[in-house]
Amino acid sequence: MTRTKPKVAFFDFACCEGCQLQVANMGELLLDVLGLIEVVEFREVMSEKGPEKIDVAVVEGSITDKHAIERIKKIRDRAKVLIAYGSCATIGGVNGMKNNFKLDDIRKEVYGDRFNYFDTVETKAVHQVVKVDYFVNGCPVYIPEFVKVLKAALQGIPYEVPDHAVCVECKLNENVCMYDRGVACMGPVTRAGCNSWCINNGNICYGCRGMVSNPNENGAMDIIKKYNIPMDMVINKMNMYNKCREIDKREQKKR
Amino acid sequence: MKKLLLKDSKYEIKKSKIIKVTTLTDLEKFFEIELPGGDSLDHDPGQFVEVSILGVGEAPISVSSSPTKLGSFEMVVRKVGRFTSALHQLKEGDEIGIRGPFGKGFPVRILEGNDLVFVAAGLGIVPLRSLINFVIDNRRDFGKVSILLGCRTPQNMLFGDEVAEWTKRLDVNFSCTVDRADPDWKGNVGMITSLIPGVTLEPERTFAVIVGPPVMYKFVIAELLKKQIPERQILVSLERNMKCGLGKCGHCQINGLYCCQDGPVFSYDKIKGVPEAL
Amino acid sequence: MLYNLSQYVVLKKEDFNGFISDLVKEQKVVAPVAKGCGQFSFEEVKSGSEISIDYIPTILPPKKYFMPRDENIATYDLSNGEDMEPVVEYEKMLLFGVHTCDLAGIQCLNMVFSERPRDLNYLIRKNQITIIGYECNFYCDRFASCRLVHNHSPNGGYDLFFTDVGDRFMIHVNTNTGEELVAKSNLLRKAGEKDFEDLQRVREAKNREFAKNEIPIEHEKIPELFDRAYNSKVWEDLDKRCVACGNCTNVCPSCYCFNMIDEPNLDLKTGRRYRQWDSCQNESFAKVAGGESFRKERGARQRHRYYRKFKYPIAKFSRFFCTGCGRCSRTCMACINLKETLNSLIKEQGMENPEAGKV
Amino acid sequence: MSKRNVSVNVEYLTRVEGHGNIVVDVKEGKLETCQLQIVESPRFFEGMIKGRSIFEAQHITCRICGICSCGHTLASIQAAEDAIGFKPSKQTTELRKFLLHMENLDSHILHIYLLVAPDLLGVKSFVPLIDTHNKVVRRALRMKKAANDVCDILVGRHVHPISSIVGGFTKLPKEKDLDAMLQILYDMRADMTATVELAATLKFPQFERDMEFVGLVSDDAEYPMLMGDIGSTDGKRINKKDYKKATNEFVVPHSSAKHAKWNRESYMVGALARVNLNAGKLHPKAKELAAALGVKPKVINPYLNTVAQLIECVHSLEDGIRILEEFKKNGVNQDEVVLVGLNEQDRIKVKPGIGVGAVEVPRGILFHNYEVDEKGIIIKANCIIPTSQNVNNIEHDMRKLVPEILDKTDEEITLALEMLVRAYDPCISCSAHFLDVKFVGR
Ligand SMILES: Cc1cc2nc3c(=O)[nH]c(=O)nc-3n(C[C@H](O)[C@H](O)[C@H](O)COP(=O)(O)OP(=O)(O)OC[C@H]3O[C@@H](n4cnc5c(N)ncnc54)[C@H](O)[C@@H]3O)c2cc1C
Ligand code: SF4
Ligand code: SF4
Ligand code: SF4
Repeated sequence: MTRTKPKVAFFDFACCEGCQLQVANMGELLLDVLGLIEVVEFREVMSEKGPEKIDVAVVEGSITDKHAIERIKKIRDRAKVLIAYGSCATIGGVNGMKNNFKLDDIRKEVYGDRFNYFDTVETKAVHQVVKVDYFVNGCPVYIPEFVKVLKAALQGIPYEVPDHAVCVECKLNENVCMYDRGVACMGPVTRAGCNSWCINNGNICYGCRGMVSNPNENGAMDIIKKYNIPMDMVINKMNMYNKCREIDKREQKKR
Repeated sequence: MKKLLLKDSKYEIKKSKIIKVTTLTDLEKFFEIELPGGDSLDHDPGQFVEVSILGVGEAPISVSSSPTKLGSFEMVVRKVGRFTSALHQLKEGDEIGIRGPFGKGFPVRILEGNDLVFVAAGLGIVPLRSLINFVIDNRRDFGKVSILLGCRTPQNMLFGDEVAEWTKRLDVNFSCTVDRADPDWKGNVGMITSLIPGVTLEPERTFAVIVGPPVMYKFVIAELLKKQIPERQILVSLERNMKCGLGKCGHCQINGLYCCQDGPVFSYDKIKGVPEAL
Repeated sequence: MLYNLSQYVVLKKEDFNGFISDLVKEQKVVAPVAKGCGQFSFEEVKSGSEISIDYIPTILPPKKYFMPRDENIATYDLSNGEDMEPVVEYEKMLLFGVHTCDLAGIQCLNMVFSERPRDLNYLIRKNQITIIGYECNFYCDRFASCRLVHNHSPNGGYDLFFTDVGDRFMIHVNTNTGEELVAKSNLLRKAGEKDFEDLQRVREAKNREFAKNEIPIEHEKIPELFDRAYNSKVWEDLDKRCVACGNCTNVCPSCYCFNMIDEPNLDLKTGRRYRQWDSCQNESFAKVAGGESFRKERGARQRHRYYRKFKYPIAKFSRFFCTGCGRCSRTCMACINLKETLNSLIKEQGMENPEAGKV
Repeated sequence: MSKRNVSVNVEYLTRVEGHGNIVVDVKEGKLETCQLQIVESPRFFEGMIKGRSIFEAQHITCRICGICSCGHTLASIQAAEDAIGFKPSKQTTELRKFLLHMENLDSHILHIYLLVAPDLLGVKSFVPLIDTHNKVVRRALRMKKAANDVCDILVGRHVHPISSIVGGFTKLPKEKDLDAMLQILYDMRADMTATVELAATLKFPQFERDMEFVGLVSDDAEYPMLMGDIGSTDGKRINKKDYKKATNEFVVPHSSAKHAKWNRESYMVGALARVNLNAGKLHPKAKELAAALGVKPKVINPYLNTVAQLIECVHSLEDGIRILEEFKKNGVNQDEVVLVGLNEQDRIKVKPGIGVGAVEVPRGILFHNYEVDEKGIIIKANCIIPTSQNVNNIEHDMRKLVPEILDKTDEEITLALEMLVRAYDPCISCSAHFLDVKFVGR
């Protein structure tokens, strides 16, 4: 079966571009990937501009201003399949922290009395603006998972982000649990799929992959209380990546 | 780490061919499958197979054709996720892998000589069809046969042609109901349970066979019990998440029972005290 | 107790490192290693000094060697259609220092996978693993409950079995494989009467120690307890507390549920089919197409876990599948404690017997 | 000089990190506008980390930029430790230096091979090179991966490193890790030699402008990357605490990044600045290469920044190997592992204070500056990114360059300008993140 290679384009919105860099970090594996697809647009490493219609759009970054809203809508129209790529795109990521503040306050904080000059809107994840077909979570993305999603997209079948806790992978890696060291970890409420990357390296999980669909928030709070960890600190941590979840909740309520 | 090719693995698949694909509704497609060398599947009605698309995965799918059909078997698949979407992309001539048949099917030998009431709702007709056609092909071995069919709308009805045949037969009592009717619909409207009071039957020699979505079992069984059918003569086929088909992976467990080994067909008396079953 | 003199040999403690070094020369040896914070794991060792012989149950039980977390069961190549080759991957190794609870765990898995239809992948791999057991003379910690399920003393399942009797180990030789290991070593000597007396003394002390188990119910009454407790309030309490992280099942030596997954290589033509540990605590475990989940509530999932330890396997295998290792309680962040759960159920059902388990 | 009109308008400059436009307007031979516009939409990091614990600063601010996230991490940690008065151990400092080397290597390789080389080989991106120069592309990816793999072993990953935090490292390399990292780096030497050979054949545009270079300087014999004072080729030297005296940021209306100047109208930071300031302290092998390539400070052709990067690649590789070999000899003290979440543990004492971090990252000197209260909560933050310092200099370069090349076609002029900007390896996404701006002339 010979097929024409699907046309893939990369786009970036407000983000650190680290997830795109992860692609370059694949090393020679990248060439295998490039054997499967035709990259038609990738501003960070390419000068070429892609055609009007593309098969797959890989979108990085969150939507933070009006211009971005227009741009993402155009990209959606151009693309058969849209992959939200990296925490900023899938759950709002660190950009969501902006939503912790009143918009005008934070603009004033940064721009002083000229705050009206810079346009900014509530930070949103991509799926909160346009339809998303595949999610690759993580800050930055975990390459093995990206490859998995890419393969699923090329096979034309759905990919489901694991809906169980990071703890599952963490246990399988036989890490000493952070709670046993008296430190709060977001693992119990965060979606697995990163192979408990941070805990393997001695850090806690910060929740960059977003929350499991049905987290037992009360149970989690109980745990935290038991370990004598100040609540505001934990809420602070939860809000580091997951602030935009409130938008999903709000939308659900509307429906 | 050493690697050994494993003869006799229970995970071995039979490389089979799709010889016919028909689109039934928006979501359901019909597939006719030929095993290597035209072997017959040798299944009991109500059993299922594990269907493989390498690179995508496996799913348990009921055999929809009667064992009396030789040379190939049939199945109907609803598109709900990863595997089923991939299967829907396949065409006639494409290959798939088959493992099985698995599970306990309907106890055909026990049913012989008795009256039968079939109750099928929605996709339930798919596995039940294997038994209905078996019974029709061996009609004289059975007593009275009634078929009660329920579907959401007339358009949702699967196997319309075959159903039309059944309605014409004199040796089968057939009734049908839809949840929502369109102007052309002449039949019943309402829940499938509403058909049961109208069936005349001799409870002690009647076996009732029910297949449908999980929510309907309780209600249908209650109606049948009202008709005095003994618990062990009420048969159901249950669907659970299933990965291996070999009674190991744990997904299909219903309390202490394994749907893939102990079922999917159970008699009501066996599962009555099993809280997770219905 | 009946001891067969000829089945025992003795290793002096000062020769322990030498004994391990000899083993390492022959094959891969895995043994308990300290991970810090009072936790341990089975890892490959190169010398006896790496081993933490006094350890409490490791984070993951030895099942990780018997049914690896990711286990290839077939490779495929689509160049000529749906062609796959079932495979089994195995490694010869020696497992050193397995406590009796974990020996019981391995026995549970053996039963499950040799029940028909038999699982050849497991059975082939299992036969490549030599097991040296190690006796606990003290209760590991407050989480352990091996006494309750009668797994505190050895019940087979090993090739050699070590008991610390002071300045030396008494070693029970249980199989031909064990015999061969003994024959190869020149550090072992035949056991004498004095050694037996010491073993006896250690065992008696242990029995007294282990009788302090605080779960007030007779071993035989446990199935009845679970017959009665299906609709207990205790499960509602667990529902509120459990966060469904899946830790309890992943660390359990007798949990063996898995998923089957296909992974294509980047050419999308070749790839593998493998099975991977799954957990009945995970949200999607019992979900079927259409979104219905047959164990939607976390409490129901916890109940399922308990019933899979204390009730369902009794009917099938006449054996508790809880080995009493205490791992699930040790690891649970919500502090769901198996012994506490049992205690609450016992109390609720009025089945307390303070005399139970006393010697 | 021709009296022609030229209008260059490059919207969304490609092969740089982030969004920037080049706008040049020449009317009848006279340069009217010459701007590098930074149009990246601001992400308000400075506002976002206010009110957060100083121990979280690094985790968040390294997400300003994925390309030099190790650099941001280290600058942030340095500023944080400075603010709360914590002194890192010698082992920690050495490992941080090593990490910086790896990032330098990684970033320079990416820039040289994937971003600059296409220009010099006359193609639009590295993708066509896969067919025409397959070996070269493979080598580039391999080298990049190698630097990455080392970061993976050391700190979990290169993009947003995991185990490097305030106080030290949450995990330390074991014997086998040291061996693995060393092996990777030894193996990289062959590729590095090939890279050097390739680079010797590349031709860079001729263009010179006498300018000021700024970077870290120190009195010891080490090529300063992690520690030192702020120095200039114009002879000035100040303590990092006074960084604002060096950067003198001002705002121009056309750019969301601030501009900087010190002793002249503008200055340059980055590999070329470092080589110009500290060439004598390079690793002998890097010195050798510099001599072979005829690089003699002070080099005033900004296009040669790429060459300086190459020299630094050799330096970072060799000095990195040296650091690891020392660890191999003396061992790593595993007791120095720090537990994350120190704030929750109160294991490191905090006190109110102001701290500055000044670290040489691939694109030049990076400043982080925090003020914390007695609970270690951030009350003020400021970052000055290398690219914001360079933007002004780039514009001055363009102003000199455009008149010199007016006889060329529009495409050639555009390309020359794009290449100029790219030579600086600008990281535009970072430069627009910190703006506490007073707008002049708007
Ligand atoms: C005995 C038996 C007979 C069946 N017969 C038929 C049939 O004749 N026709 C038909 O269309 N379907 C049948 N099914 C259901 C079919 O197996 C599932 O729809 C299919 O496995 C879903 O796979 P997927 O990859 O497309 O969906 P996924 O992408 O895996 O998931 C979609 C949804 O289905 C659930 N699911 C996943 N695996 C299974 C599974 N093995 N069983 C049930 N739900 C699952 C998931 O939890 C999820 O909610 C049968 C199931 C069983 C157990
Ligand atoms: S360290 Fe975090 S992810 Fe790992 S088990 Fe503990 S809570 Fe879960
Ligand atoms: S461990 Fe947590 S923070 Fe780290 S990559 Fe995984 S989900 Fe993200
Ligand atoms: S249920 Fe808990 S105590 Fe029992 S065997 Fe499993 S992990 Fe051990």
